[in-house]
Amino acid sequence: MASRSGVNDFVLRFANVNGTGSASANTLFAKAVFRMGLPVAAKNIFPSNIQGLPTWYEVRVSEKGYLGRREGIDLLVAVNPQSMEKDIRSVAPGGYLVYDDSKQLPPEWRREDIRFLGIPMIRMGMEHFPEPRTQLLMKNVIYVGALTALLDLDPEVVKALLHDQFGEKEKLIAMNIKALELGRNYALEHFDCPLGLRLEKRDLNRGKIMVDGNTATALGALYAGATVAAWYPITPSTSVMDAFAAYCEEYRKDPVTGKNRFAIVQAEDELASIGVVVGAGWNGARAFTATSGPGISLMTEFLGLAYFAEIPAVVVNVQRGGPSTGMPTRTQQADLISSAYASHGDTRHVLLFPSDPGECFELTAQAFDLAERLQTPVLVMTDLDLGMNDHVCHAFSWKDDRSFDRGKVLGAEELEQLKTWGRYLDVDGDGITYRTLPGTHPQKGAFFTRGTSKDEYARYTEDNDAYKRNVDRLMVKWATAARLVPPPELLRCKGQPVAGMLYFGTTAHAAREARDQLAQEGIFVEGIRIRSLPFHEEVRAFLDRYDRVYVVEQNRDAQMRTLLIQELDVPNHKLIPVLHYDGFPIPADTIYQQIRQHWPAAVNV
Amino acid sequence: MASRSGVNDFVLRFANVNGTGSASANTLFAKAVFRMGLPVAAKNIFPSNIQGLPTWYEVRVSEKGYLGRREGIDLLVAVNPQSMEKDIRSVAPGGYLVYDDSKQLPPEWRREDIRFLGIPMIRMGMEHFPEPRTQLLMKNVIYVGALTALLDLDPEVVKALLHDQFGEKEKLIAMNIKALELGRNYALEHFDCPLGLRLEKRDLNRGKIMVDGNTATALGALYAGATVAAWYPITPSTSVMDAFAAYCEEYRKDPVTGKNRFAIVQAEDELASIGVVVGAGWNGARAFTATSGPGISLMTEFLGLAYFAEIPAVVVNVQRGGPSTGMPTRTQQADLISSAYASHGDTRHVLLFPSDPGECFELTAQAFDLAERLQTPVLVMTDLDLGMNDHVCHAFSWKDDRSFDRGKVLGAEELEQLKTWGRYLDVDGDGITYRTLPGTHPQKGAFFTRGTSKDEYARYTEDNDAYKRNVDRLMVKWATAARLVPPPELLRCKGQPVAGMLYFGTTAHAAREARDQLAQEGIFVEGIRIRSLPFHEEVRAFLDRYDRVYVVEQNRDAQMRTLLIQELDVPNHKLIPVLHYDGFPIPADTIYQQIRQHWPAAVNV
Amino acid sequence: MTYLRPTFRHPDLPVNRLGYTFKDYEGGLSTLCAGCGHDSISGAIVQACFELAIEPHRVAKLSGIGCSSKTPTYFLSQSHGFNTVHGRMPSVATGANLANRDLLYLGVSGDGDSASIGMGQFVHAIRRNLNIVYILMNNGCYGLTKGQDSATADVGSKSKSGSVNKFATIDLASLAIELGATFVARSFSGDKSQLVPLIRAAMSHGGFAFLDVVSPCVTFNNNLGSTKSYQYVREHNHAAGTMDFVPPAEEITVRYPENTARELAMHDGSKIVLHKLPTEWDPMDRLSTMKRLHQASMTGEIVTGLLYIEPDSEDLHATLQTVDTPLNALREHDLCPGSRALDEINAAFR
Amino acid sequence: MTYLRPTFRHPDLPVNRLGYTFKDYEGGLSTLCAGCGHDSISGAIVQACFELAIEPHRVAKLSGIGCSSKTPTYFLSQSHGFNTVHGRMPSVATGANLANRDLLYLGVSGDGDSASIGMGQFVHAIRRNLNIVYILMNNGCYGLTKGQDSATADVGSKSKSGSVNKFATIDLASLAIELGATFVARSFSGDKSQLVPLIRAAMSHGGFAFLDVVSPCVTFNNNLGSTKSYQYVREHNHAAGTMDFVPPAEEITVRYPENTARELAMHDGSKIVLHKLPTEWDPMDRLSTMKRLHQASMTGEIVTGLLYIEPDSEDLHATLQTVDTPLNALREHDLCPGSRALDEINAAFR
Ligand SMILES: Cc1ncc(C[n+]2csc(CCOP(=O)(O)OP(=O)(O)O)c2C)c(N)n1
Ligand SMILES: Cc1ncc(C[n+]2csc(CCOP(=O)(O)OP(=O)(O)O)c2C)c(N)n1
Ligand code: SF4
Ligand code: SF4
Ligand SMILES: [Mg+2]
Ligand SMILES: [Mg+2]
Repeated sequence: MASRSGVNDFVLRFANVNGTGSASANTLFAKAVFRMGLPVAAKNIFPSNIQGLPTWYEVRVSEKGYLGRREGIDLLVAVNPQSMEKDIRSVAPGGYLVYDDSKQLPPEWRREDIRFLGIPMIRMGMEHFPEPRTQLLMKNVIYVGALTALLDLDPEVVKALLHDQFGEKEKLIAMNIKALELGRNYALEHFDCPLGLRLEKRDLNRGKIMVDGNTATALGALYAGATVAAWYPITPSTSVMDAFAAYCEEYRKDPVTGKNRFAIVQAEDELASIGVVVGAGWNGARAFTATSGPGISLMTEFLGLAYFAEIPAVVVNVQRGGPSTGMPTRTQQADLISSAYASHGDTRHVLLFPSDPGECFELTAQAFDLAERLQTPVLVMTDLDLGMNDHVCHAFSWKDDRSFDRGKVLGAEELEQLKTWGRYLDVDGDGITYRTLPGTHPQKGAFFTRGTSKDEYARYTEDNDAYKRNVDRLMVKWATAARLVPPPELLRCKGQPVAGMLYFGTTAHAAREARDQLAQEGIFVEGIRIRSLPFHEEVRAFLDRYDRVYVVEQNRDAQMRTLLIQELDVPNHKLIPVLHYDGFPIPADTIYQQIRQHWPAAVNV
Repeated sequence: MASRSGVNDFVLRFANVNGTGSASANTLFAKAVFRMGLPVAAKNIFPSNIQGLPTWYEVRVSEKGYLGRREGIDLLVAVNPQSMEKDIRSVAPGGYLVYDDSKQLPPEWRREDIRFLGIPMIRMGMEHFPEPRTQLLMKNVIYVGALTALLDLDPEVVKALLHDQFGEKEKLIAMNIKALELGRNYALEHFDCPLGLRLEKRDLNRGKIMVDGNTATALGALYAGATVAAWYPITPSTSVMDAFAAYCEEYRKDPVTGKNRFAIVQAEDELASIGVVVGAGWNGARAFTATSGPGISLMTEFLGLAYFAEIPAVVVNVQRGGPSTGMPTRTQQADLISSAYASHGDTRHVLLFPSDPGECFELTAQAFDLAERLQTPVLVMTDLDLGMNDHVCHAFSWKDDRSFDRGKVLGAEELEQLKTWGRYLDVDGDGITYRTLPGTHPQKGAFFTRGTSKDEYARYTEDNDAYKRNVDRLMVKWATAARLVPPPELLRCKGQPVAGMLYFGTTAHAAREARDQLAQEGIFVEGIRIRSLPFHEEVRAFLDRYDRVYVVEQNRDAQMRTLLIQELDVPNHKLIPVLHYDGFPIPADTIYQQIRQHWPAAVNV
Repeated sequence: MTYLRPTFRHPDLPVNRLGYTFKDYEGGLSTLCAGCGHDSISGAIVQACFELAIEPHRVAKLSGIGCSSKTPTYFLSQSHGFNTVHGRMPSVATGANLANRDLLYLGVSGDGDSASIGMGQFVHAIRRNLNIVYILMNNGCYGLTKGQDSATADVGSKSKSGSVNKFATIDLASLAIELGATFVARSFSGDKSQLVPLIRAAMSHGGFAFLDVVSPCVTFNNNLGSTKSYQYVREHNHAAGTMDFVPPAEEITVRYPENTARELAMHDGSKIVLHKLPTEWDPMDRLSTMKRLHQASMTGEIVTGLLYIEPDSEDLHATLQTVDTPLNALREHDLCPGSRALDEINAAFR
Repeated sequence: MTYLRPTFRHPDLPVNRLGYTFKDYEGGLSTLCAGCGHDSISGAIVQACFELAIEPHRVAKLSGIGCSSKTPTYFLSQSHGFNTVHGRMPSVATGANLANRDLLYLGVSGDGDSASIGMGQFVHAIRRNLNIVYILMNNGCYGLTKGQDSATADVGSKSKSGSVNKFATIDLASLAIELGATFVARSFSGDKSQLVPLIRAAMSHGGFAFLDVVSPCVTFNNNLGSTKSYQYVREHNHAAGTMDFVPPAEEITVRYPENTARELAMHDGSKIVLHKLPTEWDPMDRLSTMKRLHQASMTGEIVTGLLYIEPDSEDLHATLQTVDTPLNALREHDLCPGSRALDEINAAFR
């Protein structure tokens, strides 16, 4: 069988044991590819424990910029004996296996259709480094070294990265470079380098960065002026707060006193986290929390309060595999309904759907504006794939004259001038009413906030008409929200489109690739990437254009489709679900296959 | 203006202060009407506090059996000075006001279009009874006495009721009868009795009882063999557990030891309540909790666990006005989505919708069978109107040979015989797998229950295929559920139906009345009363029959309509929302008006 | 329905240091049952605020859900109030406090609200030493849901419905001390002369100030056999931790005999004078108080007064080292690092 | 992925009274970090069950979420287990226990699981005196979410990431005693000789038996500066509440000198022999223990051993007066009042 070949277009997988320092070596590899100017995507597939179980790291290089997940592994670096047998089976025919041959492989694991490239990584590590911990770590760098030769990964780029990473720590740098050279030389000596698969420099990453979504989300909150954050640890959202805390330490100290212009509370649970956010929002600070599915479930009651009492709150939901504790280290987009309609009674929450770290930054920042403008919770819906993996995206940008939209808040002077004021009086007709903050004015503007029914003047009432006026106004506000949220992004196609494809969040890359695959067979599909609930007017216009719209989502129950029907009342028969929900990021092929089957008559080019 | 008149067809309202004993006098009145063989509906409209605020009690008498709420008050009994002015305004033109004229009414409250019937109730109470507390209570009985004369309510029936109520307490009976006579005589002396509105005996309540839904629900749990109950007080569900506890005390004591064949725990909150239920269900006891909206929100995480770990649980959700704390003493059907899809991830729960106390009894009992058969949570969805008000319905019945369906539980002997067994292995192809209870067998059948992903043998796994197999099987189980749930009830019409009308729960009475109103104008509408989610096959057939189906529900967001579209994928354009959500029970007229407007061309008979 | 009191103001009403009259501290008409202990506590709050000359609008009132939690509508109508969700007031108060350290936070809760559904938040607010006056209106039952036993009901206490509580009581004051609360007092709604100074002292405390106020529920738990009835509490009240509160402006006019009084300086310059120390316990010694409370619980005594105090405790803001300016007053230039910094940040991701 | 141990059984393995070997009490292979304290506690549980000759299938294992809460998969594979949701194991255990009073309930939790999110349920399980052995694997951090401080971390304790905990610790043992728990012990995962008898005693207790076991997290909280590291605990462990556990079958073979030992009869006929009482505290006197614990917390000592016991406490079933037959074994005729009764009931609604 012919070996796989190709320049700048392959999938590589590292099979390691977690807790052995492999993550940094693998990232080193991916980052080096990025610095070679190539589009690259990296996905960490890790178990829900701390140490000693199999973990994988998948890198896709795609000059065309297809950065969704692709099935079929072209080259696998196997250093975990625990999973080796299964790992070997996972390589695509014609692919390569780079493995640790310090110990011999059982003959029955051999395959004829892939190439075995044995490197005694562990042995080399033991020979060249004294300490056991270093030996463990350096074997990872050894395989990166081998890959520089096997794939034409520029060793100078890797070295530069090591310098950037370790800075002044010369010893560490030297040790890593030694390991790198060991691996590289071993490969050059023992194999025909490079393999058929290889890398060539390009200049496709100009203006781009490579970063994980959670860091970007944290930066969004930092730039948007969030001062109060409360959270409870949960995978995969924890690193949002880790990053936020770290950036605050750097950028939010009072230069004179050294004191903090922020307050972060690790709360006792998610009910308390959202409680803190609601309290701070009520009192005029920008506040947020980050969590994942189980946390959202626990925040349900408070989200209802914030909706009905009209209090700004930002919640980042880094979705993971559900239901229940589910698959905590896998990805899904399955909290749409539970987030959109969180809480009993007629409640609706604003959702935002970033699709890459750049948007995590931007939409998180916008979430604070929206929450204060609309006086309601805004949920930033990312997922494990986006939040915890590094993605290539446009560099973050911020206009220095950008100001925060604090919404309709009356100050002391404005209160002085007002004759009448009602906390829930819709003077502007947009459903958004004027609020006041505690402590503003000695005589004016005090009111009582509650989760019960009230009249326009915030007085408790059980009057049925007053109740109805109030909840009807909330629907007016919802309509206003639809005008304020970020518009969708269209993905045009070259030919005359025969159908639409709707998607959101991390599905973006796979959707683009699938569109191109379909186009090659003459099936032209226009894409629309949703960025919010309520849906922007353009979404309706898009849906109206097509008889069939494929709704692509990473959950079992077609939850986005439900939201589309519920909110826009589009004919449901034209919304065709395209679903993927096994916990891995959606591959382009899944979308392609599911759409393709609807077009049996299409010309196969 | 002509006064309102009519036999056995009017609406009467009592306006009282809460905490003054008016409830029992008002119930006495309604119950007496019931014993006169007349269909009667009583609705208590009370504030969310304990004492001193206005409270109303509405009684509708309808020989035709229209027992939904009807607007337009024909006769108002006003004894609350606080709300008197507004109460007077609320009487329909031509109606009557029976009021306490111990103090004179301000002249500006007078109306020309209604008849004022002043009775010095408080003064009479003070004159004839020594103690202040008795005076307060007896003024209520005095107005009931007056009504016996004014409306031809049979005084002997009332007296019999007093005897039944007070049993051996002769003094109490005498006192009440004295008050009754006082009122009756005063009316006979001062007014032309009876008024145009009056009652005549019929025999329309054969085989019927008059009871509140919460009591019936409690009886359902008692008969179904619930042994573990955990709850946290919340209006309007509290009386479910009060009644359950009282019946257990009576019917569930071990005759020999006097010990309890039940365990009721007032938990520290709703999270704990559902936790207890899940634990007991896991361990093979029939267990349930009762709550309302805020409680459901708090139970969200646990409901997801029970769904995914497949544990039987019964939850009674007595819905009240939402969102948030909302209107705790008003009624709505607004927890449909939050209950059906409670929890993050792809979750779905079985819902049952009783429409009268008889069904509260029957469906609650069935809920336990379904929960154990399906190994999943079942939510019995009632509401404040059904749960806390007295309704006329068929007497409860129970077949003595009826046995509990405990579902697929393997005992020690069955385990002995099985070669292989997997907790989540779908051997029957219905998506329901066999479970075992702790302590069953020394070597066989032990397994680990968890909310994370697992394989067929209950082993923890992060394998994507195993995950998918499992959640796909849950959808097979969902389909099985659709075959096991109670079928809908059809409401045929005399003419050729032009449209369908779908409703559920407490809307039933108003729907029937609206159908008849529409039929009178030549608009024939067939009704279907849903009794469950997932929807029974017959629901789909019904929806297929019509181009337009009016979906009548007591919430703002047309939540049932969303469920119908999501679950059955019926074309959404044909489902036309008919909504009512001001916190009062839906009146027939609301339905009639909203449907009527779609038929401008209909013949007006 | 909220009934606002008529705003007519008599010109001769006495005013406090800041010129506010008593009426300026009142709220809407109460909708609680006539005689409810909670109303007396509201009254005591009004009086304490009047006496301390607090600016009403600089107070934020927060509560959970329950009859007790309704009271914030019935006092200080010039203050913002927030009736949150059941049992979760502490977290909302924490957020509010973090947003603006400059207001006085007054939390009101019930025994159901705090000892059952709210236990977790109660414990953790203490652990963080949140700067709040936390008033627990303790009637041993769930008033608003019609009288079920709460977790502070005593074993054997009988409610109006006749049911006898079978579970051990949770003594929240004792628990708070065990958890390291820095100000713990117990009082009785019927004893304003004790309650008002305690509230004033609590308001001067710079941390979590817990007041467990026994407050009979006349409708559901004021019967014979109840240990939270007016009668029972009056008979068993052992008002021992007596003290005077002396605001900064006032001089101590009375001199106390040596060894029977002790002065504590508070955060804001006011003073607490403790009496009768030797015969009871030492309110600055956690263990001595706990011992006293445990003894009392054996005998059915209700020990009231200032139970424990740590006058110079550090509150959450101190722990988190937040700036002096309220966080909600910081603006773009204080908070947003700007585009230059973002360039650096971007560079790290290249 | 669960790795089941090979089931091969050596014929010469020692067996206990019921004929079970040690292996019969083991579970799947642990996936915790090598050296994690939790694994040692699992080992101690296995040993205690083996020694007590408990029938494995008569045990129900319940836990919350966390590294600690994973351990029930790693012992007693012949027992049913339930890994519930984070912090809510106590309520699930309560339901399970009510359904079948005849099993032995073993609850496992972590300090994050119990002291933070689970605080409310922990407190109320104690209040109900639920009959359960509640083992807290206390590492002062959130292991599974990578090492954040938990509420049991000591002030000033440093984690591997270098962060220093700024909040007061919650001592769950002390709290449990304050709340009236009927069996409270503290131990150390590294001290099996102390831990195993404590677990055996706990299993014989007829009520809430709480074991706070310090259990270092080698990955995130075993560094210098941490007060939950192996080294720190070894250096500060003050094993004082020493005792022997004597099951009913065994005779007390050793005689103790007068006044240094005390025998307590347990529910199931076994005995606990307490040593060294005079010099430390009296484990039957709540206050003496609390005093000792508070003193220790000042000095950084970790006092381990049996801290408090109330041997003849009444559990929840006694309080609720449930029948002796497990509720889950009752059948239709025990439970359903039948149509005759329903006629009566109907009559009341006519
Ligand atoms: C989540 C939730 N559960 C239950 C309730 C119902 N509820 C309202 S008040 C209350 C108890 C109040 O008791 P307590 O705090 O002691 O206040 P009191 O009325 O006795 O002053 C309960 C259970 C609720 N509002 N929210
Ligand atoms: C509702 C919810 N919130 C957060 C989490 C994430 N989580 C998993 S384990 C854990 C903490 C575990 O700490 P601890 O109980 O001390 O156990 P350890 O790992 O230290 O043994 C958390 C916060 C979760 N599973 N569920
Ligand atoms: S029910 Fe009790 S607590 Fe509530 S207002 Fe009435 S007396 Fe007060
Ligand atoms: S992370 Fe810590 S607690 Fe978790 S398994 Fe590893 S050592 Fe144990
Ligand atoms: Mg109370
Ligand atoms: Mg821990």
